[in-house]
Amino acid sequence: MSAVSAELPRHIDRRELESVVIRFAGDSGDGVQITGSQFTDTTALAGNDLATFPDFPAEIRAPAGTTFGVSAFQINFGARSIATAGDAPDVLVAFNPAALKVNLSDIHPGGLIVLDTGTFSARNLEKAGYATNPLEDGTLTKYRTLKIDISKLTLEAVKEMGVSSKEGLRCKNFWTLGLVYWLYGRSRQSTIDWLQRRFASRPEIANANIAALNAGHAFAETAEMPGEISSYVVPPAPLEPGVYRNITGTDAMAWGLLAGTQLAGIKLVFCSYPITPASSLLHALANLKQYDIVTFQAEDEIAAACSAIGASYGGALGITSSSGPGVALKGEAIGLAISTELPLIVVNAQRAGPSTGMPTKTEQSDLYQAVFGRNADSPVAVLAARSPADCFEVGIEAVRIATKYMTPVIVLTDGYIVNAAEPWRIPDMGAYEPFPVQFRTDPEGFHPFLRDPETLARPWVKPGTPEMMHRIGGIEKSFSSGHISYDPENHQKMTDVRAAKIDGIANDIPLQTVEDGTEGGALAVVGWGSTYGPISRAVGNLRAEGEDVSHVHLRHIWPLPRNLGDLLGKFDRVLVPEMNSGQLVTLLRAQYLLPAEGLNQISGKPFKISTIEAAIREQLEK
Amino acid sequence: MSAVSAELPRHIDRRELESVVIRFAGDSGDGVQITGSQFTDTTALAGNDLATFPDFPAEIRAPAGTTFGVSAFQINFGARSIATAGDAPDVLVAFNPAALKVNLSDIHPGGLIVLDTGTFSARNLEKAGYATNPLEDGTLTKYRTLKIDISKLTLEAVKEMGVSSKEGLRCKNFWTLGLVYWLYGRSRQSTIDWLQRRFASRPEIANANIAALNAGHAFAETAEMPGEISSYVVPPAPLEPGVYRNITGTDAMAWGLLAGTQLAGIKLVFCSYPITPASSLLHALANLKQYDIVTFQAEDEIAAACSAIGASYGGALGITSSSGPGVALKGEAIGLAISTELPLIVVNAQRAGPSTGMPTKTEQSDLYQAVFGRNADSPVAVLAARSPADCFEVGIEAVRIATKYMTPVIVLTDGYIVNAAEPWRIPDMGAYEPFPVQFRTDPEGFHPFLRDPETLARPWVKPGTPEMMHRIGGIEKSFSSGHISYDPENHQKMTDVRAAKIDGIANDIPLQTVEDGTEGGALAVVGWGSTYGPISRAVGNLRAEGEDVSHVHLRHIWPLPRNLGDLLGKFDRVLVPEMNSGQLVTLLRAQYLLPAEGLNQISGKPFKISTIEAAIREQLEK
Amino acid sequence: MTVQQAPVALTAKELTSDQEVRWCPGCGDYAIIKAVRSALAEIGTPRDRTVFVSGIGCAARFPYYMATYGFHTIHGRAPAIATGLKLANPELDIWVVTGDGDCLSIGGNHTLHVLRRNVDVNVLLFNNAIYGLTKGQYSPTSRVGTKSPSTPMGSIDNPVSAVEFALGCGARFVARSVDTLQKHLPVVMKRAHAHKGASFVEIFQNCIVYNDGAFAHFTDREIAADTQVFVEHGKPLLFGKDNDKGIRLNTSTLKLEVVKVGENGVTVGDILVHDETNKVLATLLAQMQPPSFPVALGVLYAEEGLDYTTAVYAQVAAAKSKKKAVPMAELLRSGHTWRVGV
Amino acid sequence: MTVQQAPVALTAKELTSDQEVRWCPGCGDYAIIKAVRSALAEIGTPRDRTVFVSGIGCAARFPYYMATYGFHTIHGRAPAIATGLKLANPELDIWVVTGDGDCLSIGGNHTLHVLRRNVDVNVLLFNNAIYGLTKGQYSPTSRVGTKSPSTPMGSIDNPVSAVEFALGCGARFVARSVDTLQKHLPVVMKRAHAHKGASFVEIFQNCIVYNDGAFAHFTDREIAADTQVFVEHGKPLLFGKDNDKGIRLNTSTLKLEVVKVGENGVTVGDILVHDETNKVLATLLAQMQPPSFPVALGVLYAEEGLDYTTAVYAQVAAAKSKKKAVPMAELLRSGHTWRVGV
Ligand SMILES: Cc1ncc(C[n+]2csc(CCOP(=O)(O)OP(=O)(O)O)c2C)c(N)n1
Ligand SMILES: Cc1ncc(C[n+]2csc(CCOP(=O)(O)OP(=O)(O)O)c2C)c(N)n1
Ligand code: SF4
Ligand code: SF4
Ligand SMILES: [Mg+2]
Ligand SMILES: [Mg+2]
Repeated sequence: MSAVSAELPRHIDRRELESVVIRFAGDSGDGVQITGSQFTDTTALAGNDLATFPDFPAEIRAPAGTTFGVSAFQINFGARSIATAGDAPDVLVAFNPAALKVNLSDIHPGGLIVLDTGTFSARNLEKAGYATNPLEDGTLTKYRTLKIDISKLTLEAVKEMGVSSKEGLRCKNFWTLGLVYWLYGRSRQSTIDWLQRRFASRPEIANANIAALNAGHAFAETAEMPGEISSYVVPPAPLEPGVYRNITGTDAMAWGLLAGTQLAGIKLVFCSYPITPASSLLHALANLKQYDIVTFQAEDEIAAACSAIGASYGGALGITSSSGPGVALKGEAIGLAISTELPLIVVNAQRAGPSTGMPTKTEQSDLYQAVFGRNADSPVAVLAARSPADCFEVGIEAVRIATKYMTPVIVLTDGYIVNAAEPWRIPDMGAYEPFPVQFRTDPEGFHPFLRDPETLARPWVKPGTPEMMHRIGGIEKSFSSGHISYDPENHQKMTDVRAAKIDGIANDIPLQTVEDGTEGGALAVVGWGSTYGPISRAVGNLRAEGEDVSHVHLRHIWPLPRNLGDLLGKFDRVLVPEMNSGQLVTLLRAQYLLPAEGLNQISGKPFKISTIEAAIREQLEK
Repeated sequence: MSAVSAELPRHIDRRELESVVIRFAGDSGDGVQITGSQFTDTTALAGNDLATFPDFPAEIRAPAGTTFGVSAFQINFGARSIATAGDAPDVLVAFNPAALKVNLSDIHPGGLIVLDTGTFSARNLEKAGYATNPLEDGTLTKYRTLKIDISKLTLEAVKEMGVSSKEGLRCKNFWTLGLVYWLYGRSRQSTIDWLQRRFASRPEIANANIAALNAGHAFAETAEMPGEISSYVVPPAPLEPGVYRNITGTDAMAWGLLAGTQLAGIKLVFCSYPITPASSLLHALANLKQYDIVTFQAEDEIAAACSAIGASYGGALGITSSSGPGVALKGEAIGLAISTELPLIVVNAQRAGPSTGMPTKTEQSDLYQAVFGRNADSPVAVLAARSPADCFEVGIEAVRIATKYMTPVIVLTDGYIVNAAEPWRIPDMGAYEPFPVQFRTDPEGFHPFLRDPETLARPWVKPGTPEMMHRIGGIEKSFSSGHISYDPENHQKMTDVRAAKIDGIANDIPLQTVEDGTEGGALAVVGWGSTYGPISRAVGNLRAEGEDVSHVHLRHIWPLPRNLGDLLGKFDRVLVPEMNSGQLVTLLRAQYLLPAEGLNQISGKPFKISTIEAAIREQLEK
Repeated sequence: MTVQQAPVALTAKELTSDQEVRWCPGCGDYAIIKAVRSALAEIGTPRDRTVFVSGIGCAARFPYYMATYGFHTIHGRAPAIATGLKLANPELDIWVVTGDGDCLSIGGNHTLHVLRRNVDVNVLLFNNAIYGLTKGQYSPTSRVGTKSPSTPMGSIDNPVSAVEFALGCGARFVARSVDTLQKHLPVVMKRAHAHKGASFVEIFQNCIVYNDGAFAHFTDREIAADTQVFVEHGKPLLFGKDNDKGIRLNTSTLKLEVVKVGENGVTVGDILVHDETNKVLATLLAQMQPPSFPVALGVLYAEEGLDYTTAVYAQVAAAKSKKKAVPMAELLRSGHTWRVGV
Repeated sequence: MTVQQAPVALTAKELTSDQEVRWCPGCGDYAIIKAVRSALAEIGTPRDRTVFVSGIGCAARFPYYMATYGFHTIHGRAPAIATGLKLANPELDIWVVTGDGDCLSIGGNHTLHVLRRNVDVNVLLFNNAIYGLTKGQYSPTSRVGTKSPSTPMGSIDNPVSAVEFALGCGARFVARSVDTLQKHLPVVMKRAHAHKGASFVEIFQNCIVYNDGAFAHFTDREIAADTQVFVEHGKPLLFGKDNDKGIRLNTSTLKLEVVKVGENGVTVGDILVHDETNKVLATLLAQMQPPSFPVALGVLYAEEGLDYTTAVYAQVAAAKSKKKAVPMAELLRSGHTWRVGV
């Protein structure tokens, strides 16, 4: 059997493409995530806009070849602005039968499937749960396929490189990447550079991978490639001028929090306990110790929240992070920060629940917990990031609010945002107004629950400040002396002032704007968090078709922007797509008595653009 | 100075009274709570309806004579149905200056104040924060006063009884009780019986107290009592015929939970961690071990919830209880019970927050926590008791729902309900339909997440059952096999079915009725929990004046009764009084888009009837 | 167990569920589950009376793979859940499977209390000195200097010793073994099972992905004889390839020392004899660490004592004999009642 | 403390806040606060560099009464909060005040970890073997059989020994004293303060309301001489009215025994000499209980070791010297970037 066979419809249109969605899928050990991120970097350098979605298996290292061990990485890139990782892949690269099995149903007919036939052994077919061989049983007739024995060709390509055959076989992802680079006319240089840096201490590995990359590229270019396929062109996107980089939500959040504390002029103390998908923020900050950051892996989430509170009491900014079940454990401690009015940031990388749920899958179902999830009347500020890069801005804003208003701020991201990457126009740091913390040092007339008349914030005093000794605690305290008080009227007053303080933040945040569309009309689609991508694309598509629909996207979940009720009131209908059973919609209905309706998807996956488009059309037809 | 002096307005009207409010107040060591409960028992025997409110100091044993050490007990009793402990006392019995200081502002002008002048020493006045002696400086001119050197008279009364003078002085509460008994024409017998039982092993103490009781009574009856005062008469209330007892919310809940598990035919395992005001339920159940109840004081609230879940997994009914901050710690574990669909009852005796707040004061601010306070989409059933006796019914209903629907049920009580007592017509146990649990024992076609088509509940299998071995856990599971599943559509289906199961409970609970008033009209006052008393009285009063106002009171907070939206829609306005910043009102607005308005009091105290009346009038005038 | 039942005939295969095992190939957990199945087959408790309760972590996946009852709960809370289960039904054989993070980081408090209360459950700690499931952060048992995603410059916390901690908590059965010791492990587990009250077994487990070789300095086959001592009640603490090394107590420093029988006049009589009822000896043994000392494996400590649920049910029985459990209707009428009307 | 400063002159009065003390009259907490004030006055750390952090309970009211910085937090979490505070500012003198419920029931896990990490804070455990603030339920240190509202028939859980637990957690400073020992207490506290790293001090405290006399069997003045032994490094473990009783190690049973000097040929030379650096000795001493043994008071164990925040900041310093903290604008441009337009 020759190493390659192609079954392609004839007369392929070699036109320029506006955008392409590729999904790489394979065993956890196949290097799928590395392949994806190399393709991403190279694509970004080529000037396309893009969005990615890494999809990790639930198991650490599932037995090779099983469906539950399949790892995937999807990238959507284009000549226009890209908002999501794409609904359905145009191209699927499947490194083994299990990867084909798991992903095939997402590919639309006519899509291109690149396969490593070398892995379609009887054993692997069985592990993937295939009774018959899909390469032969007609399963793939609807698709264009490139069936190549990549394993064999890779081993040939690296055989002179002085690596073992096990190591050699590991290069097959770069062989494949070489082929895909050729398909989209990409330069191999940045990947070659990366391999040389990465394997500086083992040059034979670097060289083998480079050889594989080049071989895959050459294979595509040469006669062995079926004649009908040539390189596609995806021209650069009209991006705003500037310096760009790729950034994941995790890195953007780490940098945003650091930038925020620098603007505030205080030390960052980050206390966390590992949990998927939140851990990566701990990892990122642990690598930034040169910025005087202290990171602390606590014994549990309660200790993480409490040590962060202790740090804030000490005059640093205590930040903690977790995912839903871990944040549930922090509720009592957050109450202490509310009562003692200490700054605190709680970053929640949401994941599918309830309970352990599906840790590696994304969801937006912790809004209730953020806004309402504590005993007693205990309002806090709640922010949500809409995309990986947006985490930078949200991180800074969280620091600003926490320190200015002496309050906990809960920041919602999710499994999609923290792992995904997008190109980011690096902002000009000089454009950010510093908001330096003023610690109180003047003992004259001091008590710890005095309030700034404008912000209603209490003074922040560092222990160690001369003559400012004072005591705080979680018992109710007197408005006028700061001492413990059980006085009924005082409790009313303190409850009211705590609420008023948080409510007042609404005066200090931008009025809600319309993302895309008009300030009123037939339908507003209101989103928050990572639904930004699919909503913006869906609304954009339908507006392009002339539909009267607008997109409103919230960063501030609590307090809500002052004008939001009025703004939404100008629309006939309000649709709220959420990756939960309808949480923001509860808030909007209760606040504004608007007949907002939910579009709810709880599948552990981001919305497809088409799902939102369909819902919008349905609303418009009502 | 003679032992007594009275300054009373002349010509007192000796008319029959319809109801009276008495507050006993004194040092924690003065036996105020015992005095109150004896008066309560005797009053109940006399056929009055009544309600009580014990008010404990925050300190264990504050230094004698200080204002923060004052303990109080208020009773409202009458010839008509009594719904609250009363707004303002008609009579204040103050055992020391601090008790006078703390309570005086609650007494309306013309009210009667009984004072022990023997305690008005310079030292005690200073400790109470009195610069001048209120007995002499005109402070009391607005009131009717009975100034008696009770201390001295008590010591005289007991001097022959063979007790030390310290022990003798401790009898002064019974001396005072004797006097108050005379004022309201009460029999001393049940108190004498109680003393004899209580001090069976120390008869000299019993006798001294009885002597004091008799002496106080005789004092009032004889010449030494100012001539103008005679006994009032509060005739029996027209109560439903039956056998009555007094009951606290704690005892009613303990018995309700026990009765529920008996009706269900399963063992009760109660796991808790002490916290004010929830601990008393643990104490009550620990005394009922003869009913095969297991009580377990866990190491913390998390362990309490988890051991209860373990017990339910084992085929008993696991019940846990706490107050707000402790319930906050249970959130993650409740999520596990939701995900594994195990029955669990979580009783929350709410107290004033946030954080430690005011542990001895009451509040209703954990509704958000109960309904929304967990990560992810994790609906549970939520019930609220309206009064001490109502805890019995709610306890049974919680067991029924938890076991029938295999779900956690959160039960909300509060500091007022658990400590207060009210007369209770003992129900006929024969009238309760048993709801025996059917454990699944049939392995045929079994998997643990099969569902009853009607209730959507999964089968409950006791470990130990032959051939039914299975595994459950907090990871998402397949609807069709019960095994772990990360399938997107399955997650949607499971999320939907969990919600549908809880929602379906609404088909199995009574439709909402109107407590007092009509099924529609100008104004509905909607309450939940312990606001029942003041709302029912306020609405009753205004309806008696011909106002168009009705009272709707919820037991089922989640799911809400099926007809509630329609019912409330028939009113022009909806007013929701709550001892929080507006939590039920959020739920109602979001569910029904009704412009319901809140009447919010967060003072750690129950509503006054007058406060609610005023708010109703205001609404009716709008 | 309160009820003694004749053991049933069971095979390892019958103890294996139909679920696909999802540990990484080469993970030490495979060896442990094999040993557990063989121990359980020998113990012969019916499968329907055996329950595995676990927290969260790689180790905690264990219950899914056993054809018994199983409950995969939440992180760190398995001891509390097992306690509740035992309270509901003291006749079950309950095994808690936990990892070093699950047991000693988030779950430390519940471990303390299940041990001090002496609840009759068997705690199996799979100690791989790493957080496996969350991809490799250091754990409370990781040695100082452990580089991990959360400690890129190396960890700085002193590790806790699982067995010293258990002893400090008041555990009455403390033992230790290694994943690869397929003969020793089942023996230790049978002892743990036979002990009435809480048993604590630390099993050194190799995480091949994130902490490969963490215990190699005393588990590697070539050096094991010199770096491990198998303690047995009543037997001298001898070890070494030629079984000629021994542990001796220096009574003046109150410290242990390794001596060689036959050298410097040392005889077997000088070697400490293991007494598993001596808690101080257990503490001394627990503290031994390579390279100066061998690692002590086997039952370090075992002390009889009333177990918790037996005491609980004795109280319930006492309550029943003291106070009559009158019918509900009567209970409601206890104390002061009065009649209105009729 | 990283920064050594000359002590300042301080009086107990200057350490007293203006808040009314709200413990029950006769509570042992009064005696303890007196001793703390006198110790702090001698230590001489400025009031503005001293912080008291507490959880919840009667004991936890402590910070309100000190004219220093103070944080009354939530139940059981003071060690975690103190750790965060120390991380933010290692130059503060931090004292954690906690009760037996706070420290060993809900807070057991944080106690474990603050001790093993060796965070430089001083933990003062006020052990009254009861839950005072919640009105008298038994606690994890209550002896078996304690009748309390939650255990009307008597408690059945084995109590945990606070100091054995602390030693098992890896604590490097463990000491013990009694509320009424007004001379001894300040000495122990000064030692705790001087110790760099986590110090753990158990103070037996009488709760006059809910557990009066719980420790009377060894604290009553009349019998104290025979029921207490004050341990001092390098000194023989002698006690008794005539200082003629001593603790000896039976080297064959590996157990301690009480002997009388002068009887049966026992000389002072036979008596164990306290070595506070010997953890096994500390464990032995911790286990001694009346009536067979006196209760050991004083510094049972003290071992030097790197404290946590020193190690943390050493890493921060190392990171700084290894990687330049480039300005934010530059950090954002690190790695791959590309220019669009312009
Ligand atoms: C409340 C909560 N916090 C954190 C996590 C994330 N988490 C899962 S397992 C684990 C630690 C695993 O380590 P270990 O217990 O040693 O088990 P191993 O995987 O090594 O067997 C963590 C932190 C979680 N699932 N739940
Ligand atoms: C989360 C939480 N759970 C429970 C409580 C109730 N609570 C307050 S103090 C306390 C125990 C007090 O005992 P201890 O720590 O020994 O202190 P003591 O009062 O005896 O000094 C408890 C259970 C609480 N405040 N918060
Ligand atoms: S990560 Fe480590 S502990 Fe977890 S399954 Fe893999 S090898 Fe085993
Ligand atoms: S209850 Fe006990 S511990 Fe608490 S203040 Fe009173 S005497 Fe002290
Ligand atoms: Mg581990
Ligand atoms: Mg205590």
